[in-house]
Order: sequence, then C-alpha cells, then structure tokens
Amino acid sequence: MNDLLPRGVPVQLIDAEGLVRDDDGYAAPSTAALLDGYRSLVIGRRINDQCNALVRQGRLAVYPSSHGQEACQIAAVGALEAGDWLFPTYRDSVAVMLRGVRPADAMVLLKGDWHNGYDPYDHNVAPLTTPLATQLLHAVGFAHAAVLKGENTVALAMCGDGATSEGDFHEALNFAAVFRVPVVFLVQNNRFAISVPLSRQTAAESLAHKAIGYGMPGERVDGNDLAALASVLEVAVARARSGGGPTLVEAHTYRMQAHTNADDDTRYRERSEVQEWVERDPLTRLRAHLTRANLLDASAETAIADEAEAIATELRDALNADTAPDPRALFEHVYASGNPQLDEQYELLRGELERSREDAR
Amino acid sequence: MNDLLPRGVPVQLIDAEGLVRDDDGYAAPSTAALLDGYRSLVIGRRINDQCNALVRQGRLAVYPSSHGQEACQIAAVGALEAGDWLFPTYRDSVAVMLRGVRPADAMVLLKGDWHNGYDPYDHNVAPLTTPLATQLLHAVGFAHAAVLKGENTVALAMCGDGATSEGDFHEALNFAAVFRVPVVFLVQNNRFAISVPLSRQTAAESLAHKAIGYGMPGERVDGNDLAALASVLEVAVARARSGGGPTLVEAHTYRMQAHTNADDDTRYRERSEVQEWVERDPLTRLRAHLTRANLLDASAETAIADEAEAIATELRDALNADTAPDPRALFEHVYASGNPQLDEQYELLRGELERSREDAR
Amino acid sequence: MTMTSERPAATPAAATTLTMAGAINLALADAMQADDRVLVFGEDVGVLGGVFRVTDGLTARFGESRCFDTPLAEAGIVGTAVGMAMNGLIPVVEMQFDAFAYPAFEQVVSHVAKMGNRTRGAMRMPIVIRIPYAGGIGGVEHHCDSSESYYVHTPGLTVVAPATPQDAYSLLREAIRCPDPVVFLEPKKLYWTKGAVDPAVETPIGRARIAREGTDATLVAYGTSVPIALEAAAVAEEEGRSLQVVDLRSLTPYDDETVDAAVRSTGRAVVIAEAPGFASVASEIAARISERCFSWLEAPVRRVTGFDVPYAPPKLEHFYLPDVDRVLDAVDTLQWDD
Amino acid sequence: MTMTSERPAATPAAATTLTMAGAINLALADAMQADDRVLVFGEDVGVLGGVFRVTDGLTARFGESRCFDTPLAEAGIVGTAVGMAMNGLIPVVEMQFDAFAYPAFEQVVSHVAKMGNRTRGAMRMPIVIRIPYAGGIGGVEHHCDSSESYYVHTPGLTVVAPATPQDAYSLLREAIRCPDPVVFLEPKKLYWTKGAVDPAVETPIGRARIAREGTDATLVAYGTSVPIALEAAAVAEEEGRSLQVVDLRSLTPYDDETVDAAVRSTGRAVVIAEAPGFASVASEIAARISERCFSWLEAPVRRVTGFDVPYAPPKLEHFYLPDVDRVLDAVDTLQWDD
Ligand SMILES: Cc1ncc(C[n+]2csc(CCOP(=O)(O)OP(=O)(O)O)c2C)c(N)n1
Ligand SMILES: Cc1ncc(C[n+]2csc(CCOP(=O)(O)OP(=O)(O)O)c2C)c(N)n1
Ligand SMILES: [Mg+2]
Ligand SMILES: [Mg+2]
Repeated sequence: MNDLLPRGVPVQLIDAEGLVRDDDGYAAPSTAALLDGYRSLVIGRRINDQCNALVRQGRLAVYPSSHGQEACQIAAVGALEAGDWLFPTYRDSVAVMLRGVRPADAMVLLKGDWHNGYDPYDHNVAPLTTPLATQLLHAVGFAHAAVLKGENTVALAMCGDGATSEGDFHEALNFAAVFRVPVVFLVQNNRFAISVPLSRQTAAESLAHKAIGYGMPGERVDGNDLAALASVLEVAVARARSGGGPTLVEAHTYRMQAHTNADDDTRYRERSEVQEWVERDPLTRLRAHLTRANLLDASAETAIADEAEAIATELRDALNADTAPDPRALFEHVYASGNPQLDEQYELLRGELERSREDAR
Repeated sequence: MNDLLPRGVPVQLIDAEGLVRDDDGYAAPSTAALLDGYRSLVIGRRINDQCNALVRQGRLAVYPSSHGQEACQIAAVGALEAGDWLFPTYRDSVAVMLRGVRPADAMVLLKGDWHNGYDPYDHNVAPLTTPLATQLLHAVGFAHAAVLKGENTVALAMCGDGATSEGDFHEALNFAAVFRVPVVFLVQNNRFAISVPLSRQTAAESLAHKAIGYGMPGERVDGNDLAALASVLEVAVARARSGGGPTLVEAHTYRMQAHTNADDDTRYRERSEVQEWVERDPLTRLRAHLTRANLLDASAETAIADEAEAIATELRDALNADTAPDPRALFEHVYASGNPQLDEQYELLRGELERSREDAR
Repeated sequence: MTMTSERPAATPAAATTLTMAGAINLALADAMQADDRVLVFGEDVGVLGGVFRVTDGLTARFGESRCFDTPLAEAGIVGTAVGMAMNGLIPVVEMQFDAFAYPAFEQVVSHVAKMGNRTRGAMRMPIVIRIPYAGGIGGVEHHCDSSESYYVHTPGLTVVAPATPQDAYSLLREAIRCPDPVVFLEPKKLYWTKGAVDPAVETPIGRARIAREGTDATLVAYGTSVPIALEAAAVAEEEGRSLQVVDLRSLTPYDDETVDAAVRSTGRAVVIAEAPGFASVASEIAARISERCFSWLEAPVRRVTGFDVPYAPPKLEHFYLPDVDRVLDAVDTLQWDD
Repeated sequence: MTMTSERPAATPAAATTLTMAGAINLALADAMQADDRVLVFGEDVGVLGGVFRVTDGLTARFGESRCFDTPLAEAGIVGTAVGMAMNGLIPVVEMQFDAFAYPAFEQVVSHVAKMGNRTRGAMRMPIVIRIPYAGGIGGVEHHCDSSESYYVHTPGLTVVAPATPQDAYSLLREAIRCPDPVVFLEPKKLYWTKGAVDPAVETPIGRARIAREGTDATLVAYGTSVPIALEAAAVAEEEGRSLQVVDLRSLTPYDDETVDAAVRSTGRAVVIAEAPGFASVASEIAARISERCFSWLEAPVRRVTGFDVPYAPPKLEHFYLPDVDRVLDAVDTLQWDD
C-alpha cells in the first residue's frame, strides 16, 4: 500500500537545460503535443505580461500573475476532454482562457465589473474561486454527481501550497477517496502563500505525502516541466476516468512574481532565490529542447508570437473598452425566485438615480 | 522518511487470550504498572456500568459509554505527568475521573446542571468537548504556548475515528507538526461514528497513515491491550517532552455499546460483530494474563472490586442528590467585564421569579 | 417559487395525521419520488434514519445512491452539495444539530448563498440545508442553538421555519422545488407534535399565516415560538384580552404585507423568538414594524426572546426559554388605557 | 474592563498624528511591550507586516516568538489561540479579510465566545480577533464583507469598531486588556485616514461618543459609517438642519444610555451602517431606539444600510454603499412639520 507514496524526487522528463530525462514510469508526450504545449506557453506568458501591464494602467483592479507557473495550467487543461470540468483559483486565468473562455470574460472579476464573467457551462469551467480550498469540495461533489448520473466526467481541481493547510483541503480529499470519485487534485506548490514560505505550510517531505493518508496515490512532478506534467496528469485523469478514483498531484514550481500587483515580494524573499528559478523557467527550457531537436525554427516562433500577440491585443482592447455596469445587476440575480424586500430596495436606488439624472439636466 | 508510517499491524503486547506477545520495538510495562492498570480497568468498567444505570434512572441527561474502550483512557492518563494536560471528548469521562476530577464534577455536563463541572486548572483537564475535533486545536495551542513560555508540558488530545474527517483534525495536526509542539494525538478508533462505520470515514489503510502527510510519526496499537497502549503512548509522550514534536497514535478498539443511551445500535450493526469484540475485551484479557502469571488472587480482586464499588457509590449518591441550579448562573459568567444589557435581562428574570414566589405564598 | 406539477406516487390519498418528523419524512420521500435529481445525505441519515429518525426508510426505499451517509465533516457535506448542484442535482443535506452547522459556515455564506448571484444566474444552487434548530428538549451544550439570525442576515439564502406538520410538509416540498438555496429550520421540540397533513396543500415560501384571529394586540412568532404565542393567546382570552397570532413561516423572504396589516389592525405588537434577541430576526421584525406601522402603534413593539447568553444547560433552560407568562407580561406593558 | 497601570516604554511622549493603521500598529507594539503575554499571529503578519502593513515591524522588534506567521488555516489560527489563552497567553490574531474569518466560525461561536461561561469563569478567553472589515476599497468579492452582525448576535463576544485613529489605539489597548474575547473590527477604508493619537488616552469599551452636536435629528453610526454621518451633518447644516452624530464605537456591550439620551434630545433618528440591513446591528439599534424612545419619537427610526445583496463588485460598490445623499434622503422623511 506504500505504493501510494510519491517518488523521492519529482518526476522530470525534460530538465532545466532542456535535455530529455528518460523515465521508466512515464512516457514523454509526442513532439506534436510538445510543440502545441510550447505554443500555449508562449501565449500564457504573453497573457501574464499583458495583464501585468493592464493592472499598471488601471484597467484591472488586481492581477495574481502565474508567470513561471504556466506549464501547470497548460498541462491541466491539456489533460482534460471537452466534457470534463476545471475548478480554477484566482491565479489560473491562463488555464481558464486556454479552456476556451474569452480572455475578456475571464478577466471580468479582476477588472471589477462583476464577480464572474463567464457562464461556467459554456466551457465547463467553474468560477474562479478565492476562498482557499473551497473549490476542491465543489469539484468532488461535481464528480460524485457525475458518478451518480452515470456520466464519465473527470473534474480537475487546482489549488496552491498554502491552500493545502485549510480544513476544506482535507475534507475534499477524504470525501473523494471515500466515495472514489473521478477527481484529480493539482497542487501548484509555488513555495509561497503571499509572504509565507512552504516551510510554514508543512513539515512533511512533500505535499504529495498527504495522499496515502486518504488512501489515494500521490505523485510529485517538476512543475516547470510541461512534458512531465502532461504525462503525470494524463495517468491521473485516466485513472479517474476508469473508476480508479482520485489522485493528488503536487507540481513543484515557483511564483516568480509578487503575489499580486499589490504585493511587494522584496519584503520577504531574496532576489537570488527568484533568479534560481528563472533558470528553471518552463518556457525557455522547452524552447531549448525543441530548438535542439530542430522542431522549432524562426518561422514557427514568429507564427506563435503573432498568435500570442493577437490574443494580447484582444485582451487589451476588451479591457480598454470602458464599461458601465448596470446597478440593477446588484439585485437581479440574488434570488431566482424573487424577493419583495429586494424589490423595495431596488426601487429606492432607482429613485435616487432618476433624481440624480434630473439634477444633471 | 517512510519510517513515519505506522506498522502494518497494530502493536500488541498482550493478545486477546491474555498471552504475552514479544515485540522488539516496545517493552511491556512492569507488572506493578499492569496490576495498577487492571485496577483502573475494573474501576473504569464500574463507572460505565454505574452511569448507564444512572441514565436509566433519569439521573443523567445522557451518557456516551466507553465500555470496552477503558484501556485507551487509562493508558492516556497513565502516560501523563501531573503537570501535563488532557484534552478529552464527551466519551472520556473515565479518563477525566482517573485524572483526579471528582466523579460528581465530571458528570455535571451529562447530568444537565451546567456545561462543565470542574475547574480545568485543578487537575489540568480541559473541559469535555463535544464539537468534534475542535479540542485538538486547543491542545496544539496549549502546547505551543508551553514551548513559548519555556514550560516542559505535554498535551494529550483525544478524539474518535469520525472526528478525523473534520477539517479541524487536519489543521491541528498540521499546526502541531509545523511548530513541532509537544502534543500526542490519540485517536480512539472504535469503528463507528454513531451509526456510520469506519469505511465511510477513510479509504486509507489506517488512520495512522495520515501522520506522514504532516511529517510526524504515526503508530497503530491494539486499543484493547493496555500494555501496548501504555508502551506506545509512553514513547510518544517522551518524544514530545524531549522536543521531538507531535505523534499520531491510532488505537484500534470498539464501541461495545450504543453511541449513547439515546441511540439504538441494533439498527445498524450485527450482534455477531459486537460479540467478536466482547472476546477482545481489555479487562478480561488483562485479568487472564495476570491470573495466569499468579499476580492476581481472589483477595486482590475483592480489594479492587471494593474500591470500584466505593467510587460507584460516591457517583450514585452525588447524582441522586437533587440539585436546583441558580438561574443567576445564566448571566454571571458570560462576561467577566460585565454587560449592561445582560444586567437588564437578569433583572427581568429576577422580577419574574420574585412575582412567582409571591404568587406561591 | 418555480412549481412542478408532478404529484408523488407514494402520497396518501387524503390528509393523514402525522408528527412533524413524519411529515418531513413524507415530504422527502415524495420529493425523491417526484424528481430523481433529489438526493439526501449527511451524518447518520442512511441506515439509521437520522438521530431524529427524520430520514427513516429513505435509503431502504430509494437506495444508497439517493440517501447516504458521508464522512463526518459539515463543510464537506455542504461543499460537495454545491458541486452536486453545479452538476444538476438537488441535494437535501442534514446538519445533525444547529451548532454543528458552523463548520460549514464559509461554504454556506461564500458559496451556497452567493453562487447564483456571482454567476449572474447561470449557476443556481437549488440546495436545501435541513437544520434541527432551537431547544426545549433538555439537550446539552451545542445541541439547542437558535442560529437562524446568521442565515437570515446572509443575502442569497431563503430561510424557512415551520411550526406545524402541514407547513413542514408543504414548505419542504417548496424548498426542494425552489431554485434558490433554502435553510430549512426544523423545531426540534415540535418534531413529535401531531397534526393533519394533506400532501395536496401547496404553500408558497414567503407567506405568513394568521394562526389566530385577535383584535387587541398581535403576537408575531415563528417555529418554536408559535405554540407559545397560541397558548398565551388562549390564556389572554380568559383574561378578556383578544390576541392575534401571526406565524411567519418564512423568515426570508419576509411577509411585510401580512405582518403590517395584522399589526395595523390591532395597534400593538409583541415579537416572540427563542434565539438571543440582540441583532436577531426579532430585532428586524421589531424594527420593521416600528418603522412601517409607526402611526398605527399605540405602544412600543415589545420583544420576548431568549436572553443574550449561551443556551442554558438542561436544568436551567426553562428560565431561558420564552414562555406564556413572559409573553403575557410583555403584553401587559403595551400601554393599555383600561 | 480590567485595567493595568503599566504604560508602554516605546510610547511617544505626547500626541502624534497617525493613520488608523499606524495607530493600530502602535497599540499592538505598546501592548506587546507592556505585557509579554501578548502575542500576535496569523497569515502574513510576520516579516511582511500584514497585507495592510498593520503589524509592520513587530517581528523585527519583538522576535518570531511574539509575532509570527501560521499555516494558512483560520480555524487553526483561532483554535490554537483558544489553547494559548487556556495556557495563560493573550493572543491577538488577524483574519486577513472579513470573509476569510468564516472558516473559523465554529471556533469563534462554540469556543471563543462560550468558554468563559461554560467553565463558570474558570477559563477566560482574553483573545482579540482583529478583522479588517467592510468595503469602499474597490476590493473583489469576499474582500469587503461587513460581518459584524454575526459576531454581535453571538453572546459572549465583545465587538468593537473604531472610526478614528485615537479610538483605534485606545480601544485596541482596552481590547487586549479585556478578560473577555473581543472581535476588533478595523474599517479598511479608514486605514489611511490620519488623526491625532495620544497613547495616554484611555477609552473604556462600551461607551459611545457624541461625534457632533446637533438638535434636529440624531444619526447613529459606527466604523465606516461615521465619516458619512459627519459629512451628511455638515451638508445638512448648510441646508439649515442641525444633525447630531453618535459614534457607537462599541457594538457589544451597547451604550443605551448615550444613544437614548441623544435620540430623546432630538426626537428623530437615522441609523447608518454599511452591512446588509436585514437582521443586522442596524436592526437592533432601530428596534431599541423605537422601543426605548417611543414617546420621544416624532417620526419612525430610519435605517440607511447596505442592500440585502452580496457585496457589490468594485465598479458597482458606489451604488451599494450608504452615502451622504442617501442619509439626507432618509433625514428628509423624518416627518418634518416645516
Ligand atoms: C480562506 C481564505 N483565507 C485567506 C485568503 C487570503 N489569501 C488569498 S491568496 C492567499 C495565499 C494563497 O497561497 P497559495 O494557496 O499557496 O496559492 P498561491 O497564491 O501561491 O497561488 C491568501 C492567504 C483567502 N483567499 N481565503
Ligand atoms: C462538529 C460536529 N458535528 C457533529 C456532531 C454530532 N456527533 C456527536 S458524536 C458524533 C460521532 C462521533 O464519532 P467519533 O468521532 O468516532 O467518536 P465516538 O463517538 O465514536 O467516540 C457525531 C456525529 C458533533 N458533536 N460535532
Ligand atoms: Mg503558493
Ligand atoms: Mg468512533
């Protein structure tokens, strides 16, 4: 039963220099898959850069950058089929967009227009969740329902290293294992919860070591190695789909930028530490690998760069467009079944607005 | 690091037949300790019987019997020094009494007179706690404070198998491991949470397998073997006291009676299952062992029985005494710093009582 | 409320006499029969049938997949219910006792209550959270909290508290049909009170009921305080005072129309609730009546509520609980000119 | 409140001008200096100094053992604080944002609030739970809840909400000295407002403050709504109406004496609070005034509160928040004979 323990070292198929590491347990993805993954990495990085710019320009209220963690989000989305569901956090906007949500819609929350900007059922993406670890339980319930309904859906739930300390993390993994539901838990261990280092979240050898305590397999993977992530998640998703129950995957990565634009990470970590991780960047390493293998030439690079630029432009244009959300929205959706008290309150607001319009005249 | 995993089979030093099982890891307690433990077992059993009787006679509002689990409670108390602290649940009245709390005081909650019947500081026993797993965090904070104050106190916190599913269990073990505080977590796995069997609480090989996920050692022990319990807890307490951090101990036992008098366990389990565990009774097995070793003769038995009877009588007399709690108590202790709204409300009640007394005249 | 026309198969032809627990059990069974998206889960709700036997027989009749026990974790129960609702099911979950719903508070307030709104109605939460609430049963600490104010103060939740077996049946059916999340408060001490239950009776959520006609003053009550109000009215009648009793039934939405009309007709009001009074549902009712019926009021609105102390231990609970005398004392203070 | 005479070493001789965040930071430092049983912990309160920098420099000055970061778990933070209090320490814990205190709700309601009572005073909980509360800062969902009503409704808790740097300092010092658990609500949007702070000023918990004298009507406010009330009073004065402003400062215990005297002097009252109004602190205030000042009231007590909806997204929050116009509109409805 100790086979539920993760390996001593994280699974790695392509190292920081872009060299292939053979692994007897996990096969590397096809070169086609890697090329497509590289494309997504470039796009994801561009999205992060663009959003950082937009927050500086005041077009976004806040942005939690996933710069350096893009491989995790790309692999997560890549492992799922269209009918499957993704349960993202506030840091997973890139994954949400890769899943098909229009960039502008994905950013509505962070722009401040509304709480959630897309219909979750359009692309099977749950709303971005901020209360930490709570979405893991939603994923488990969703997957449990799928089993009860006889649907072959897999739910992939993401959270950070800090979130693993919350009670909801524990309850989610336990429910998932007890009911053996098709969920994959992907922990992006980026070594920080805002300013708090991993050492304050756990004394265990790894976060994946928690899995055996629930009776599910745990695995650790290099979170900056798209190839390894893809293979490990493929196995986990396949296990879930075939009735093998949940898996806990810990991706070892790093939050290369501040927690959000509002954070100042110079207060709590050394630049040298950040620099070490820059050298393990998921994008540069895959580029090195593909170039060395002559799978990536200048023209391909340009094509990908153009595609990324197009998305960045779409994002920029959408967010630069000024929006004036309708105050009615505050009341419209609170109850589907109506509420007389809210009707009275909306009338109050409407009266105010009309009077102020009159004054304006 | 896998040495944090529990053994494949629970530690056992004296088997169900009372035969000694040699163990290279744990030494059996001295015969003096075993004899004293036997004495406590008889007393504990007598307390359970007496409380069951008192609840039938309506002298107790409710009683969660620990019949069959007495060895866990005795070993827990035995492992602690006077300066250490015990954090019990509603099922641990026997442990509370063995710790020195007067039987009558220990039963105040279950009698319905008041929420907690003893001063926790008199015997270093936290109040009996009902909200499941919440007391584990109290024990961790208590032990953390001891470290900060430079006091060499160990906290032993008890909970059941069902409580391990609560988020607070997770947060408590994690805080304990991260801050490396002197706590021993003793899970009495009695295989039921009211009607819900262990299989609905975990899919893991054992509850002790959760320990490695926090980076602390986990151990499984035969919860009906006082000798094994004593040795395993002794090691855990020693580790805590010497700065080695927390330990998770899972005691495999069985709730031989209904959850409480209000419960009807025939609705959810077979008598045959209960019978199997009767044969593993902690008391009969230790008696068999001691008698076989000629350490226990008729006169010793009588002496112990008399002592147990004396305690039962004390309990009976105390609970048969009718008490009329003072309504003022409802207001007196809510705030140490006073509250004008409560003063007004008490005046209202006092007025009512005076009027009703006048009417009575 | 959205209505569905299906009528359950297993429903007794006409009205039968049931306890409130029996009425709730029947409502669950009828709802599960009528709509196979409805499922029941929680602690001990399966083979045991719940510690109050309210879910008795549901697993036997509908199977493990429709009514089942979960691991012992309330945030887990409510949080997975959210996920199930996301996936098209209608979870009816039980919190074993009021105080044991607190671990689920974040899931209830930040997700159950808000999901429909934050997704602009795209993702509704047709969840019912059943909570045996309040005291009067001699329960030890944490088993008798009246926690309704926490839920009523939380926008997005619908909160219902029946006082009769018929309302328990009809309102629970409505709650299960309701596209919004409903906190369904079951007065523990009324579980075993009997009454006629006609499954054909449909009662919309949000409408109060005049439980007794009266002309001198209005007693506003809900859940456990309704029988007390009725008893007080009966006693008052002997003393020559005619008290009207309003049973709110639904706390959110709140029936201003019925309450205002009632109070305006008598000019006097006493609000009765078992929960601690400070910043409570009773405060809201008193504040609304005082504001909306200002010029009709002959006397200040009085509140008879639990004291602002932790719920009393069994042997002291009769001092804590609002009772007929305390209600009549309050009525006596309503500035009668006679 | 119990008083201790020690005066902190690091206290500036006389009054200085500080932001509210600075005043709270000073109060924490002075309290830690005055009593080494006081310790501060929570998420990011250590080297970062908190996301609002309120604990800035405490770890550097007092060391890791006095001010430290914990694992990311609010029930864990509050639950271990309970244990530390059991063992003689005085924990001051920070919940990073109001909505992120909900995971700790069970520990707060079932233990922090009740422990002193259930042990008949043997085991007191001198814990302070600091919660940056309310909105007006353009925060995204879950970052702007006004959760005070949940705590105020919970017997055993003391709840304080300062509106000025001086009160923030003095009341936090009192809260830390208080033998009872205190929920200390810090109005986020006032963190950067400046004011004079004299560390020598002692302000007992439970006493409201007349923030502005006035004769025509009384505005009752606390925390974030105090500046709005004062601004409204200033505008009203230009319009020839004299509005009195009461700053409650402490919600539990509540200062009936000051509020009643104020309202009786004007005969009219408007209660202003940012939280959703239904079953809220504002309901309690309105209900109390209506009951206790009945024969003095010229008009019904009005409430200007947040709407009963989830807190608004940044671009809509100005529609949600009570503002000067809404307050003055309410004042206009107070049945003026002129
Ligand atoms: C229940 C809860 N508590 C606190 C917060 C405030 N908060 C937002 S992000 C964050 C750090 C999360 O760290 P981690 O889980 O590692 O995710 P990361 O931000 O590193 O991706 C905190 C404390 C929250 N959102 N929810
Ligand atoms: C938070 C919480 N939820 C539910 C309950 C109701 N309850 C009391 S005991 C119990 C079963 C506990 O099982 P376990 O932890 O195994 O302890 P045991 O009773 O078997 O000793 C339950 C569900 C509670 N006390 N606290
Ligand atoms: Mg992180
Ligand atoms: Mg058990």
